Amino acid sequence: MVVVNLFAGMAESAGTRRLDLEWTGGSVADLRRRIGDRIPAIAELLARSAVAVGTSYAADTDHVPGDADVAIIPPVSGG
Amino acid sequence: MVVVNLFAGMAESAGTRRLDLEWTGGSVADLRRRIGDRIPAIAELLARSAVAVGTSYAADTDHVPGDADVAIIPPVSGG
Amino acid sequence: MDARSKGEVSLVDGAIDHAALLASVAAPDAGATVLFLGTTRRHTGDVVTERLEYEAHQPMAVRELARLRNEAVSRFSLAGCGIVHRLGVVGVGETSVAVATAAAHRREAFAAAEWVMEEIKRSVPIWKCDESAVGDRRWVHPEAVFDGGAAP
Amino acid sequence: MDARSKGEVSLVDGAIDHAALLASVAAPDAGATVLFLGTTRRHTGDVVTERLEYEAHQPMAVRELARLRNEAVSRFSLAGCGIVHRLGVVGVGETSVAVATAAAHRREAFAAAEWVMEEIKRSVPIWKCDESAVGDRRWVHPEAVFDGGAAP
Repeated sequence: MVVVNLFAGMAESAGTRRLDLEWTGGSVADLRRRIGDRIPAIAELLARSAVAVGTSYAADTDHVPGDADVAIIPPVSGG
Repeated sequence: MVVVNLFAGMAESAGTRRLDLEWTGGSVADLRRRIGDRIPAIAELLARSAVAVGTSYAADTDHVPGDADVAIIPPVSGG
Repeated sequence: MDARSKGEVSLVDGAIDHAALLASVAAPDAGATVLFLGTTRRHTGDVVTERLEYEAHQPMAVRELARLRNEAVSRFSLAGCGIVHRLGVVGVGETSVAVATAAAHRREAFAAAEWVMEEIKRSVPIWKCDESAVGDRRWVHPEAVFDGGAAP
Repeated sequence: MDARSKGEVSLVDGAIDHAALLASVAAPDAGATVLFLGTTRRHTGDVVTERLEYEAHQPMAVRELARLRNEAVSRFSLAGCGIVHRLGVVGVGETSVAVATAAAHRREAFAAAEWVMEEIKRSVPIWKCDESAVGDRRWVHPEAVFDGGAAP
């Protein structure tokens, strides 16, 4: 199972800060599709977001292990 | 009589912060010559300095009245 | 972190102590110190802001702030650099972010503080929610594509 | 002086209260505040400074600082700008000059503070005397010809 942590407008649109998804491993791109299918309301923002596996940014081709802790990082607005 | 106020390195070189000079009126350029003749030690720095009559900067061709209060403003180094 | 440079990074929940931040970067060979404070402003165009709320991915934000701090120190030869970002609700006139830089000369101190602020806005996983006086809430996710510049 | 902008200029004999200066420029529509502190540094090349001493033509310096402040407010659309310069002896690590600027956006606040510092060093009748650890005293009068830019 992969844990997906959501923040800010993405958590608000999804109505949750955390998604638990059945997952036996796959690419970041695969995981993006799974998340978008599960919560269409965040698909647009997800496409503009970075993905971190653990606390490291990951490319779409990177592998996400079956027990990963993942964070979706939408465009930032601190300062 | 004109009162000439000196500051910083100019006061130190002249050994005084104030010169009283007999003066019946003339240009700033005239006054510069009078000061340089009186205290040759400050002539070089005087040539690189601005002159204020009262508290307003004056050009070499400006008139200095007989009873003026004058300040010599050497290159600044505040900040 | 360069052992010879002063200052740290942190995320805080309450008011930012900018005097302490300034003091933390002081160094005898720093001739110039710059403090930047980003504060919640009332008006942005026609929009009236009542307060902002900030949220972060805290471990990633701290790590990214530390990376920016260290890069600023080496890029601008700083004697000190510190960054504090506040999270939670920040009212109008209150400070959400503070950056202090200390350098031998003022150009480096100014340039470094500006650079750190640009980078914070570009790459640190912190988000703000704009709450208007009429009760609207809007999380801010700028339209520009996230360029992955923050990736290691 | 623009009645809508905040902050003042002053010459002081003791330590500069930079917290008060910052507070004096605070405004609800300022999203960005910059504080610059110029401090006496120990080393300049091989020269070791023990302390600096500052002297001013006080009425002209105050008037020139006020002119710079007002020009900065209009040139950079500032919500506030304040300048304090210390006179007399300033030890290593102590602040001789402080400039605070407040603006809607950070670029203007940074640019204004840098501009004010450039202009102070160029045109305000204040002088420093560098006193080295070995007891030498040297008034600083830069060689560049005084360009009269300060004249009205």
